[in-house]
This record gives sequence, structure tokens and C-alpha cells, in this order.
Amino acid sequence: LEEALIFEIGSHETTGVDIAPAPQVKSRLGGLERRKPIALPGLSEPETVRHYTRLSRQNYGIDLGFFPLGSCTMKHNPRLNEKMARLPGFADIHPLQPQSTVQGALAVIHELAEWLVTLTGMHSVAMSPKAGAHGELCGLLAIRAALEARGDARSVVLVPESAHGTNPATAAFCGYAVEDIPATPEGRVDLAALKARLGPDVAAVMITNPNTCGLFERDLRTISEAVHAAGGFVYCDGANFNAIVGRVRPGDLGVDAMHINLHKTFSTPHGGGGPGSGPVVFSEALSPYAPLPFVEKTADGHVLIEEETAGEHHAGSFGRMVAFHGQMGMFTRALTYIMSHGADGLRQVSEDAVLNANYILRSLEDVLDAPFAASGPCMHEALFSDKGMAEGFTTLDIAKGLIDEGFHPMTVYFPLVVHGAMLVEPTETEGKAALDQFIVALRSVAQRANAGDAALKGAPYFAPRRRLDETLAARKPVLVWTEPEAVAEAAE
Amino acid sequence: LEEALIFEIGSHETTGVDIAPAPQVKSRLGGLERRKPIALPGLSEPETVRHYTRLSRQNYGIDLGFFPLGSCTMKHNPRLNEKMARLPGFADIHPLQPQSTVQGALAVIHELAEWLVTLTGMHSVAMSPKAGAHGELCGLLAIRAALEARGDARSVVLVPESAHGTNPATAAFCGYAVEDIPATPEGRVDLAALKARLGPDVAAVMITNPNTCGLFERDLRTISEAVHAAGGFVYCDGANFNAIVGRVRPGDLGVDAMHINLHKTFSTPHGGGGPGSGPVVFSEALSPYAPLPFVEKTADGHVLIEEETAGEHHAGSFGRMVAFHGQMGMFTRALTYIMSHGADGLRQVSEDAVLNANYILRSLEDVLDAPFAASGPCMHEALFSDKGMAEGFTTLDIAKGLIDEGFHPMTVYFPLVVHGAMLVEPTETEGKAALDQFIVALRSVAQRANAGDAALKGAPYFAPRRRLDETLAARKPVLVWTEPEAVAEAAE
Amino acid sequence: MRYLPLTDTDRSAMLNVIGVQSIDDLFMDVPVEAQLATKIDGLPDHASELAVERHMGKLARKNMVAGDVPFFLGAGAYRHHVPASVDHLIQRGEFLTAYTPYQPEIAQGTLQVLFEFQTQVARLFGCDVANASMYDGSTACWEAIGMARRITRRGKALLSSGLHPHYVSVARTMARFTGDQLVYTTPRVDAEPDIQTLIDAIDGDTSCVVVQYPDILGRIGDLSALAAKAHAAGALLIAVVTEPVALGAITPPGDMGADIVVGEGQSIGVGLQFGGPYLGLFACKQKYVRQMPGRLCGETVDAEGKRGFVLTLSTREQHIRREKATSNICTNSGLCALAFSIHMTLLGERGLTDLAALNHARAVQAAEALEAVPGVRLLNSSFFNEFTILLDQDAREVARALADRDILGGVSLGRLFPDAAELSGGLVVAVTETTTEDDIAALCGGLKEVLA
Amino acid sequence: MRYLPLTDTDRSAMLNVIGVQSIDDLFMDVPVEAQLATKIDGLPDHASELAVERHMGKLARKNMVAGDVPFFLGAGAYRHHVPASVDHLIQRGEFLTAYTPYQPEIAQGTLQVLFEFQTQVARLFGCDVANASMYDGSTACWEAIGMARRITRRGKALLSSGLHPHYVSVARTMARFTGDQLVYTTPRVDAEPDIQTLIDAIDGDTSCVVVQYPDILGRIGDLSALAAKAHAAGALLIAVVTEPVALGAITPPGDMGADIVVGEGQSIGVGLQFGGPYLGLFACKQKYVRQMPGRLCGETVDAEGKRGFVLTLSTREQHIRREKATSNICTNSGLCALAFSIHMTLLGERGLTDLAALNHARAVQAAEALEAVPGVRLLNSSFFNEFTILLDQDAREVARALADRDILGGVSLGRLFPDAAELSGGLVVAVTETTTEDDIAALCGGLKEVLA
Repeated sequence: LEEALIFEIGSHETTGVDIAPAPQVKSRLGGLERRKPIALPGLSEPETVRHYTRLSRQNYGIDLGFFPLGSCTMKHNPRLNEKMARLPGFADIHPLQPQSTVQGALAVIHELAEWLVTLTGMHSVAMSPKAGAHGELCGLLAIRAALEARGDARSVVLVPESAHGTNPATAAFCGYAVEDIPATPEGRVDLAALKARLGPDVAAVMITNPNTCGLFERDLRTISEAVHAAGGFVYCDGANFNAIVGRVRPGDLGVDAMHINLHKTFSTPHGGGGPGSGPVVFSEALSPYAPLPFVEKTADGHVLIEEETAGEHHAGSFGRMVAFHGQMGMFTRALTYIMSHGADGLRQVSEDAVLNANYILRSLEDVLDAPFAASGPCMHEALFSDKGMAEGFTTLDIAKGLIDEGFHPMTVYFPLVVHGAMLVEPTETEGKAALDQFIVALRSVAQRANAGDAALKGAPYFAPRRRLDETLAARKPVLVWTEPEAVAEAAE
Repeated sequence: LEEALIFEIGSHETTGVDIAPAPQVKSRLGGLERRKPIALPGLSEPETVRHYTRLSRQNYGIDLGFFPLGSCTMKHNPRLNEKMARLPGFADIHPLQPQSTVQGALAVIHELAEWLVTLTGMHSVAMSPKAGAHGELCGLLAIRAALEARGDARSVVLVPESAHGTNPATAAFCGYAVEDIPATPEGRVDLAALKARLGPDVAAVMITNPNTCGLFERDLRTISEAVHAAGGFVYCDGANFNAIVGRVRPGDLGVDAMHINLHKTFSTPHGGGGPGSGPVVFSEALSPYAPLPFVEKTADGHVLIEEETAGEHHAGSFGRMVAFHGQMGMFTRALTYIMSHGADGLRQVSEDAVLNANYILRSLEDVLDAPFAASGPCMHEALFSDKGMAEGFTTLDIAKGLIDEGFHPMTVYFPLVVHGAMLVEPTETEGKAALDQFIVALRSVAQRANAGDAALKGAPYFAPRRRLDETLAARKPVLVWTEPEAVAEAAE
Repeated sequence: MRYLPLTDTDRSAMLNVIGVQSIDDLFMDVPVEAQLATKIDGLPDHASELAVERHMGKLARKNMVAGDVPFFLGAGAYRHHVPASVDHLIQRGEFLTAYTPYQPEIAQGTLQVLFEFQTQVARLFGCDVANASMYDGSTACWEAIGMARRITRRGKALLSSGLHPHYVSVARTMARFTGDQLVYTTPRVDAEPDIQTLIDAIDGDTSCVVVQYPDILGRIGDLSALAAKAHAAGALLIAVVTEPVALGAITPPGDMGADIVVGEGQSIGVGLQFGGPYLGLFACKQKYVRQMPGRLCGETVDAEGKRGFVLTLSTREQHIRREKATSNICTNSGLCALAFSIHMTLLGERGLTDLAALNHARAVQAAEALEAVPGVRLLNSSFFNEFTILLDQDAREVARALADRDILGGVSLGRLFPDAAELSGGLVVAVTETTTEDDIAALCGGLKEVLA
Repeated sequence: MRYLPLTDTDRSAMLNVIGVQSIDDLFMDVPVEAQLATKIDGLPDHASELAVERHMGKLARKNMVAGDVPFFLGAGAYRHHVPASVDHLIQRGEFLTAYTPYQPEIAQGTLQVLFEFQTQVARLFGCDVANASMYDGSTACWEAIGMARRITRRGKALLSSGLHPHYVSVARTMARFTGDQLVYTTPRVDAEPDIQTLIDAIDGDTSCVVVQYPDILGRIGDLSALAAKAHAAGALLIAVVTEPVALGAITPPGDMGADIVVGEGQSIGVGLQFGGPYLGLFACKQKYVRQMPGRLCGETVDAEGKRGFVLTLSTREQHIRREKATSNICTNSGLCALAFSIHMTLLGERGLTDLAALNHARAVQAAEALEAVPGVRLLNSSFFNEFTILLDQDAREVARALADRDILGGVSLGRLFPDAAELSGGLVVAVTETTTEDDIAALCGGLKEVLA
């Protein structure tokens, strides 16, 4: 299972492409011709295919097995989506082509926008944010723009403890002071504490719903009303939209802005860490401040509204967030996915996702502590803690033990409100047989942790690597490969 | 690494496809409506993708590592070939479309045919045979048709010991008596024995060149002349064309017919056992008897010559071998491959293939017996025998030991002329680094076999399965899955 | 050269190890007069990916793509929608770039798929066992005739007039050399298949009766009586299925007594591909398994007792028996079998049933619409997703005239049976789930124009 | 529903285990007034693969495909040939369907690729270190400005007039909220980039100078003097590369003293895709690594001492530091980084050099041909594969008129700088290895017609 680095096996004379010979011309490079080698190794095509095929086999993906990473929504990625995104009519068009030549692409953006607005019961959507956190930023910027437009310089954003970690980072990035709101013992926002804190300095409340404890924020409507009454806005982190799509519309709960992770609810592949896509739906109040560009449908066809074409009725827009129009490749995949499910299928999605999570919660609460098990049904994810494990055993041991059982571990140590948290999100694309296998495996690992089985501390044993030393990596960061001779020389 | 069977995990109510509802019509099935269930299990799409992805990981392919299966020519399969074969203009056309609507497809067949004819120095080519053995059949049928046309009913085909196993089967299938011709101690056809056997009853000689010992048949021209003088034809098994492509033209050696395995020399993927493709090139003498259909280029475009269009000048054709026009998908891949290499690249192919094989031969002859090492350089494959292994150790142990070293074994127990044969064919798409790794591994395994390391008898240890009981499988064949209850009942 | 990893440095080092001066020394066994001193004349040099793509793309665009036009061609090859996941999975390098599973310990992926495939095919055809696939339907059909000869030790095969004429041609080509006697005539213009004619023709010399179901004109007939008569005479019934989707709707041949059922599997998972590679299906009764040609995968256990799969009964095959093999077939259609099996797994019982129902319903709609076109008569009394219409003029011309209007309207019987003038007005029209109502309307409209 | 494995039987059994009557009971925490009793109105139900493909295919065909026409668009996104193996490999399920490598023991594939990617990017840019990618070039550019602010503790950034105007817009959007001061004007009609102007503008408040190389008009200038002046003033030099292929031919910014080099990696491996997903590249000097935003992969060892890779320095990131994070970025462009890295591995030093040489040569050919067209002037004194031509009329109209003739002739400066009337005659023309001589001839011919 060792695979050498390309720098160790490639050579500067080898190439895996054939380039037609360049015609002879007089160089016009302004005297800046490159004078030193770049030191980029090349591999022939057979060696390249083998290198990456072998590397891929050191990875775990949803295609290989259950991947219950809570809050990350690892669901099946249909290959139809990949196929559609690769149609030359979508994959081989330039973002700056004349609009008359990209009417189909603009239609995709518009159709997807319509679905998202309808599914969320909101007023409009900004399609360009590149990921969930980028969408949060988009929402906060719109809120700040709206407040500025009414001359109301507020300075504080309230974030509950159970919010996603990106929320406070985003608020701070937008120049707001961030204040925490505590959670109730049952794992929801403390309504009273929130109401008490509201005031003329509060720009917005950022709420994750369903929250990171896997619970629906029952009081969201009440919260929204209170925030609005206090002159603020409600931002909803939509990362967990998968739990409610087709059954609940955030617009009905008073939300002003919410990002939608297309790579979660709408199944665009995560790809080992991206690309994501985070469109943001807006209430009527925030819509005028949405970023450029966006697509409008007119009698003459679809129009891309950007700097050149925005005109006066979009004067409130807070500007541009990305160079072009957002993650077109993800829009194509998401629209394909949404059409494949339809209104009936999307409702079934949230029902099955919630059913699967509750099945796991109830099947394991006898061996794992479930801190909010008494708070009612969970939504799409089941939360456990490390309470009850033998001395010296931690959530990390459970995770590594699951690897040896052939599963990807759940999300660990998140949310922070629960000690040694384990957040299991099965999604709707797992069948009962897969869940049952996982339950048996996790039960076994949990029992070993509770009983103090020392062997568990050494897990994983059957992975491409044993436990990796993350401290060493951070203390002496080695971020690029260096020739061993160069390393040796440097050491002398 | 256990993966259940679809029959164990699927259900008859589950499906991984959505079919639009059928309009209501009056059935016209003639009263033959199906009345019993078929008992076909279905899986949802996520489960299907996972089942086959997991199964794939129990396979070894050229993408994963060195695959030195002698005579099978496991070389790199470029993905460009796959992409071209999937262009809708090739993948989504029907074999019976009007010829005016498939001019591009006919041009592919014609262009590939031109390349094959030029590369072999022959007169024409029959494209339709579906695989190498099918090509042999095609060649023999043409020979028989040619002999019949001149009223010359010959009854014997001579096959050297070093020929492919399919050769005698093919000749017998065509109604010929098969007679062996012995090999010389240096591993080539015994010219004297062959000449002695020639006579008016000999229809053809089937020669594999380079032969299955990896040696070039030096006397092939002399043989051809003798066979022709005796009124027979020379069939050359072209499975090993990879060794000489671009450097030697079989037409210059007097060959009358030769099949070309597109899945070997021209890199169409083997796919776990097919599909292959075995076009047959013919000398001028045999060309009139080539099978239908074929493509001709005229001033008005490309014409498909088949039953409807053959006319008189193809009256000699021995008929049709397959329902349609052959392996179009493989033609597209092979033409893509051939154009990518060009005349210069194809010559380099055979040079590198032969260089790689000789490098392996000379790097291992000290630990493995190489029976024909003294016969001069090998061509594209290096042959070893089991001589020198410790008591009780066999070629099979070497093969299984190599699996544990991370390599696919070479071809074993073939050719039959060498005891415990091991035939290593590296092909030109392996780099020196890969060869060196293999040499180290095979050296180590060979040394263990020579020293009698008992552990080797148990190999493989690190494969998805330990050694499988092939005798049991043949004695009590279980060829389909049966419900365990049904099995239990049957046992009562 | 992008596919060749050796550098000139490598080559020199390796020649050194071998102990020769140059590459030419390694070709010393080739007679000088047969050695080409330089690359072959008249052929272009290597081309970039981009250049090759351009060339192939240009050729591809010269073809009329089935999916781009109203499309009604069948006659042995059918256009069905193949789920995207099928093509994704068969391109996994571990499947695509593996060889025949000679080393089963590292080929369980391919082997388990073949075992599942064999079971699916056997069940679909109503048979006990199936093999791991053959080249295509036509060669499978011929192999079945040869198998019947070996079993019955008789040499006369009755071929239904409804058998695909190309399958007949293939059998004729082979029979010319094996000495089998084939009894065959071209089909009559009749609403029903020729079952009674075949029953009447069976005699004590008959090795087998070969009947296509549905037949080349789309007609469906009950095979039970034919099977009974064949068995009574000591002959076998071979059924040929060129459209396996039909078996989602109609009774499989095995259930009606067929001894061997062969077919073309292209409809499920494989696609049109201008005729190949396709997928020969081959199933039979348990008692004939040792006479079955082609590769077989069987279940066994490994040294630790775990279930596993291997190629088995290879003593029937040519690489062991050489000239005594049951056939000379060495390759199967492994990757096409994989595609078939994946698609069939996705479909399952429910999907196949729904798919067949949709095919039939659309075909009925098309037949009704076409019957309403002046000058068009429907031949069939029964059909699944394909039927024959009769026109008052040569259907070859009509098909070409429709193609000029960008409609691929069907396969003319004149193309299939060039020597049977009485069939020249026939057009075989296939309709699948990919056919839309607009397509049907376009065909009707086109025919009205052409026939006017 | 093809993506949902649960059967109704499963659902009942699971509700039983949970101990509730129905699915509705699991949604009891949702306020009744927010619960939808039925599926959402006004939306279609689920569709078959075939139906979805038809719909998407119809939309796709409404776009003019770059590869189908003479194509000369660049301005931040370039059309290059991507080898087929790249797309094959990124679709391996183990890469495509993995998450961020939080469990490194079973994510070494992704992690080793990121380590290799970081090294490739750092070398290409002439920097010490690089991160594991960002959203795209424009966001990477803004992140670099923020990083310079953190390092220098100054808030004034000088943006070159040659910086892509969309990158400027993104920075302006963000700066409005962070309070950074951005100094920027639209470019002048000048054959040379604005390096001297920038040198003159640097003062003691300057945090950084941001310069694009080659710039939005295709011009190339030596950055050494600019770097020296910036460093002397305690400011950083940030270079932005939107066409990384250029660095196969010209000196990388890091070698000329740039402290941070960011870029758009789309040219290598990713493709046009109507603007996204793209790939932000980010590299810098070793001494600034702990201020670098985004994910980083680092080398370490496992419990047995074997080399392995992990995400590292995550203490800079938002999920640890929450409001004190270096940026709010959570996702990278992992799959695009993989595509970039594979393509770069295929190219290697030799392939990239050859590719750059071909791009430049074709561009010179095109420039020479265009200069010969009446009414066309070439702005640039230097360029790599993109240059600006000046016309006597509004280039927006010209671009549209060319598109009506199925020629995508370039990006008009009017579209990029709608408020700068003096630029309206400019057309940015990009030429790559995919451009043929016929394409160049077609553009010249089209321009002659349009300008006539």
C-alpha cells in the first residue's frame, strides 16, 4: 500500500502528453523568458493512471460504504449528475460568451433558482456563493447592506452554542462582534436568553436548523418574530436542510437568509473536500441587496444581470463575490438531482433521512450515551457522547475502531456542546441492511470502549495507515516535498 | 472483503431505475403474458453502485499494477480510446441504418483496415471476427474456401507444438485433421520435420510468430515457400504481433492469413475476458474468399458490402461470421490508439516491448531456469521453467507468491513444450522502475521456491481469497445461485 | 510518446544489462530482408490527443445519431436507455483492465459478477444454467446448433423462417464446413409465426428446431406444442431471443419447454454501437451442462473455507482439449456481461416488468398510429415492441426517403432478405421506452409524405 | 424512487423499532403551522433518468459550444485540452465521493494528492509553500490582500489597473465590510503594464501591491523593481496569475520577489464550465505560512513510523478558532485540485514547456494575422497567449456580430469595464493550443466583414 510521490518516481524528461510542435515565430515574451527549470516531474500516461488509481484505493468514499459523517450529509452521488455536467453544452462554454450563446446555461441557473426558492418558500436566491461558508458570508453581507441602507449601524451578531463553527468566523469576518447564546439542557436555543439579549445593537441571529444536536428548533418562528421586532435579521444555516426538504419551508419560519449546501442536500459530490456550492435564499426584505451576478427571465430569454447590465433596479446589490457566475458544474448536477426526485421524491428524502437517524438513535442508545434522547425524536442525525466509556477511552477510539470494522467514522467532537460528541448522519440513501450492519459494528466497538478493551486504543489496524501523528505535522510543518539531498544539505 | 450476492441482498420490490408510467393500451401479446415471477432481485442505485464498486476492488487490473501475462499482452488502455468509443456518433448508431447515415462509421472501419493492411504488408483485411479464435476460424475458412474453389479437397492442418491452444481447436472445428509438428531444442519449428510432412493433403500450416516460446521463427519465409510449393497456405497466429509491429511485416514473410488481436497489440481493453476483436489480414490469394460484410471506399463515399450489395465480384466470399459488422466499439478504440502512436510510435512499441522482455530475461536467468536463453534474444516475452525448484515446489507456488508481492502472476503452464512454464510479457507500457520492482519480487519468490520455503505453499495470504478449490468446483458444479431453502429442501 | 514510459536513459541502461549494443541486436533473429530499416512509409507519425480527438470527432459527426432523430430500428439490435451508473461502473479500471480471471484469488470481482450474470440469464430465460456469455446472439445461435448435434448425434437442424436472416447466414457459413444440414426458407407474409410448419417438418433425423421469439417480424407464438413435438422426436428445441426486454412481459422459452435458449443481450446495458461488441446469451437445461460451449463460472471455497468463485469445467475448452474442445471460442464478452448484469440489477424484477410494459404500450400506440396512415397495413396479430408494416412500394426506398427527412423509420425487409421479392414491401418497426409520442407522429407524417 | 433504498416493509419495521406510529411522529417538533401536509405545490414529480437527460440535453444544446466554433475567449478563463485520463481518474468513486480527509488513515489518497499539489503549485509559482486550494482566483486574490493586512498591519492595498476587474469587484465587496482601503483605476490604453505607476504609488501605509501577470490586457512586465520598492516600504508584493500555462514560458513571480502568488488554476485540468467550479491557487514565502488562509496538508508519520499525510495547522481555521480564524473558508476545491495535479503530472516540466511554447507561437501567429486586418491595431508590446486589439468601434457590438456568425472572437473591454468609455474599442483575444489556423483565418475573415 505504499505509493511513492510523483517527485520520487517522475522525471523532467518524461511526459504523459504529446504536444504538437510549435510553429516557428518571433517570441514576444518581453524578455521574461523563463530561465530556470520549474522542477516539475512528469510521468507517462500509464504511470499516471496507475499512480492515481492506486492512491484512490487508499481513500474511503460513499461508493465504498456507509459514511455517516454528521452534518456533512454524505449521500449517494448519482452518476447521471456527472454525465449531465459533462455535456459539452455545459462543460465547454466560457463564462464571458455573449448571452445569446449561453441561453441554455442561463436557463439551468434560473430553473434551479426557481426550485430553491419554491422549496424554501423564500423570495429570491443568490446563486454565486462557492460553498456553505461563502453563502453565510453572502447572507451576512446582505444583512449588513440592508442595515446600512437604512442607516442602522448595528454591531453584534448572536450565535447559539449549537451553531456551525463557520458561523462566528463569518460574522467576525464581516466586522461584527460575536456573542454566544447558551443552549437549553435539551439541546436547543435558550429562547429566554436570546430574547433578553435582543436590542438595537443586534444585527442578526445566526441559527442552524435543524441544529447541530440534530434537533429541530421548535421556537424558530417565535425567535424570528422577536428578532424582527427588535429590528434585526434571522440568518439560518441551511447545512441541515436535508432533514426538512419537502416537508418544511424555512420561509414559513420567518428566516431572512439561508444558504443551501448543494453538496449536501442536493448531492453534488464532495470530491475529498470540495468544490461546494452555497446558494443563498433571501426574504423579500433582503432581496434588493443580493450580490451580482444573477439571472432573470424575460420575454426575450434569460438575461444575466452583472455590472454591465445591472442598471438602477439592482442598485442596492452589495456587489460581486466571485469572478464569474458561481459553480455552474454544481448547478447542473443539483438540477439533475432535483428533477430526478421531484416534489414527491424530495419529501421522501427528508422522511427517510429522519427515519434512518431515529432508527440508529434508538438502536444504540443502550450502549452509547445519547444526551438528547429524551428531547424527542432527532431529525436527520443522531448525537451520542463519550459518557460511560471506560477510563482512558475516548470518542477518538470509537472512531478508529469503526475504521477497522470497515466503516467511515461519524463526525467526532462536534458539536462542542456535548462532551466527546459523536454525530451520526445516515442520510436517506442508506438501506436498512446497511444501517443494521453499522449498528452491529458500532455496538461492538462501543462495548469494547465501555469494557476498556486495550486493543481498541491501537486501532485502526486494517487501514492503509495506523494512527497518524498530527502533532508532529503541526509542530514541524512539512508542506511541500524537498529533494532528500536538499534536506540533507540543509541539515548540515 | 466479503460482498454478498445480489440474490442475498436484493429484493423483488426494489428497483434502481424509474420508468415512466406506461400509457393504457390493449395488450397485443398474443396471450403469452408472463405468469410467473422471474425472481430477479433489484437494488436501488446507491446499493448497486456500492456492490459493483466493492466487487471491483477484489480484482486486479493493469491500472493497479504490472500484469505480465505472457501472450495476453496486458498493456495500458488509454482513456482517450474509451472517450472516443463513447461519442454518440459511434456509440448510438444502429447497424442497419441506411448507409448514407453512417458514413463516418464506415470510414472508421475503412481507415483502420487501411492501417492494418499497411502495417502487415498484406492485401486485404476482414474486420468482422469477434476475437482472436474467431479470426483463426475466419482464416481457416478462407483457406478451405480457396481450396474448394480450386477443387482441391485437402484434409490436414499442421500445427507446431509451440502454437496457441486455440489453433488445433479451430482447425478441427473446420473439419481438418490436426497433426503436430515438433519443436527444435532451441524452441522453434523443426523445419526439416515440417518439410517432410508437406504434401498434397496438407491444407495449411498454422504458425504462431513470434512463437509462444517468445522466439521469432527465423525460418518462416522458408516455411512459407515450402508450403506454397506444396499447394498449401500459411496461417500465422498474430497474437504476438506486438513484438514486431512497425519493424516486420508478415506479408514479407509469405503469410497468407493472420488474425490481429485488437485487444492485444492495439490496446482495446480486455474487460475481464472480452470483448475481443480479431480482424484477419489476407494475402492476395485468399482475399476473394474473405467473409461479408466489409467496407469499400468509392468516389461517392464508403459502401458497406453485405448480402444486399455484394454482387458478383464478391461471389467467392465464404459468407457471414457474425450478425452485424464486427466490433465497432473496438475499431474506434484501435484506430484512436494507432493514430496516437503513428508509424514512428508503433515501431517504438515493438522495440520497447522487446527491450523490456529481454531485460527481464537477463535479470532473472540466474535464479530461474530459462530454457531458451541460449537461443538468442527473446522477442516480447521471456520464458522460464520450474527446473531447479525445491522438491514439491511448482510454478503455481511462484504465481501465488507473486500475488502476495502485489503483482499479477505471469502466464503459467503455457506453452506446454516447457515443463512448468512461466511466460512473462511486460509490454512496452511498463517503465524501468516497474520492471525493477517486479524483478526484485520475482527473484525473492524464486529464491524461496528454490530454497523450499514452506510458507510459500500457502500463498496467497494477502489476496481477497486464499487458494481456491478448483477441483471441487468442477466435481460438483454450482453455476447459478439457488435459494438456501431450495438447497435445503433438495438435500432432504 | 505519452504511452511509453521508457526514457532514452532507461533504454541505454537496459541494453547494458542485457549485454547488447542496440535494439537492432534484439531483432537479430528476424531475417534481414524482412526487417524494415525505418518506420513504415506512407503512414502519419504520432498525433496529440487533441489531433486524434478532432479526427475522430469529425468522423463521428458524419453519422446520424439515433438519439437525435425519430428512431425505429430494431431487427436484432434495440435502442434502450442505459442508466449512467452502468457506464461508470464498467469503466472502473479494476473491471476494464483485467484479463480473463485465470488467477481467481485476485479476480473475485469479475468472477462473482459472472456467477450473478449466469443466474440472472438462466432465470430470465427460464432455464437451469447459463454460461458466462458468448460473442453475440448469432454466434450463440450457431453454437447451440452444434451443441444439439453433439447431444442428439444428428445433423439436421430446422431453422424457423422467423429466425434473423443474419443468424441464418452465420449458421450457413459454419455448416458449410461442419457438414450440418440446415433446413430454412425465408418467411411468408403471415400474421402468425411458422410454428405449425416447423412441427410438421420435425422427423427422426432432426437434431433441433431453432425458433426466434419474438421472431424477426415481431410475431410471438406459443412454443409449447413445438417443444413437445421436438422432444417426442428426440430433437431439441432451441429458442433465440434477440430482445430480452420482452421477457419482462411474456413467458420465457424455458417455461415452454425449450432445451437451449440463446440470445442477444445488447438491449440490457450495452447499447447500439453500430453492431458490436454485443453479448451472446446462452442457457440450457441442467442435464446438458457438460455439452455447453463457452466459459463457465462456478462456486467453490478457498483454503479457509470461504465462498469464492472460479472458472470451471474448463476441460470442455480448447486450451485444455485442443482439437477436442466443444468449440473454439476463447474469449467471452466479459465487459458486456458486466454491463448487462449491472443494468439488470438496477432494473430488478420490478424495473424489468415496468420497462417491458412501457415498451409494449408505446409499440401498441405506434402500431395504431401507423395503421391509420393510408397505404400502411400492420402484418402482426401479436407483437412485443416490434412489428412489421406492409407498404405498397419497396420499403428500402421508403426507409431511405425517410432517412433523407432525418427519420430512421425501420428496417426494410428488402435489406434483410434481398432475394425475397415478396417481402420487399415490409418494414420492421421497433418502438422502445426511448420513443416519444412526437417521434411516432414524425414517423407517421414522414410516411404520409413518402407514400403520397 | 431509484436513489432511495428503503422499501415500505423496511419503513414499517424501523418505525416499530423506534416505537412510533408514523413518520409524522418524527416531525413532531416542527410547529404544526410550518408543516406541509403534502408535497409542495407547483413542482413536478420525480422523473426517469431518460426524461431528465432529455431536458438537460435540450438546455445544453441551446448553448454555443466553444469546441464547435472558432473560439478566442480568455480574460481569466482559458480553453485548453484536458487529457481524457484526467476526467477518468477524478471520477473514481474513492476520490469523487470522499469528504474532507478528517480521518487521515482512510484518506491518504486525497491527502497525498494534496501534498503533491501543494508542491507543484509552489514550484510553478516560484514560492516556498502553497495551500491545498481555494474557491477560485478572485477569492484567493482577496484572501491574499487580507493576509497582507494581517502581516503588515496596514490597511491600504494598491491594485494594479491590469488586475481582472471582477477580481477588483470581489475585493471591493469584501473591503466595504472589512474597512480595507483599495486604490484602483481602470487601465490606460498603453502597450505596457502599469508597473511604474504602482512603484510610484507605494507609501508607508501600503500593505500590498496586487499585480496581475500577465495582466488583463495580456501585457507582461518584469516585477523585480516593484517587489524591491514594496519591500523597501514594508509592503508585500502579491502577484495574480490567471493563466498558469504562461509559467511554462515566462519567469514565475516568486523568482521576481513576489511574497504571495495567487492564481486561477482552471487552465490545467479543470475546463471552462461557464465559470465554475474553478480552482484558487495560493502560494507564499515560507515565513508567512502561519498567516496563510485555507487548508494545508502536511507530512507526518503513523504509529509504525510510516510516512503519511494529514491536514495540518488547522488552528488557523474557523472550526477551531471560530471568530478568530484567518478566514471563514471551510471548503477547498479538492476535486479541481486533483484534476490540476493529475494534468500537471501528465505534463511534467517538458509537457508544460512544450504546451506554453505552442500557446505562445499560435498567439503570435494570430496577432500577426489580425494586425493585417484593416481597422485592427495590436495594443501589446509583449504577451503570452492573450493580447488586446483595438478597433474603431464598440467591441461589444463587434463581439456580438461575430457570435452571430458563429465566431466567439474575444472578450470586449466594454463588458469588463462598462464605465470606461475609452476602453470600449478593445477586444481581448486569447489563443491556445486548441486554436487552429482555420480558426485564426475565420476570425480575421469575420472581423473584415464586421468592420467593413
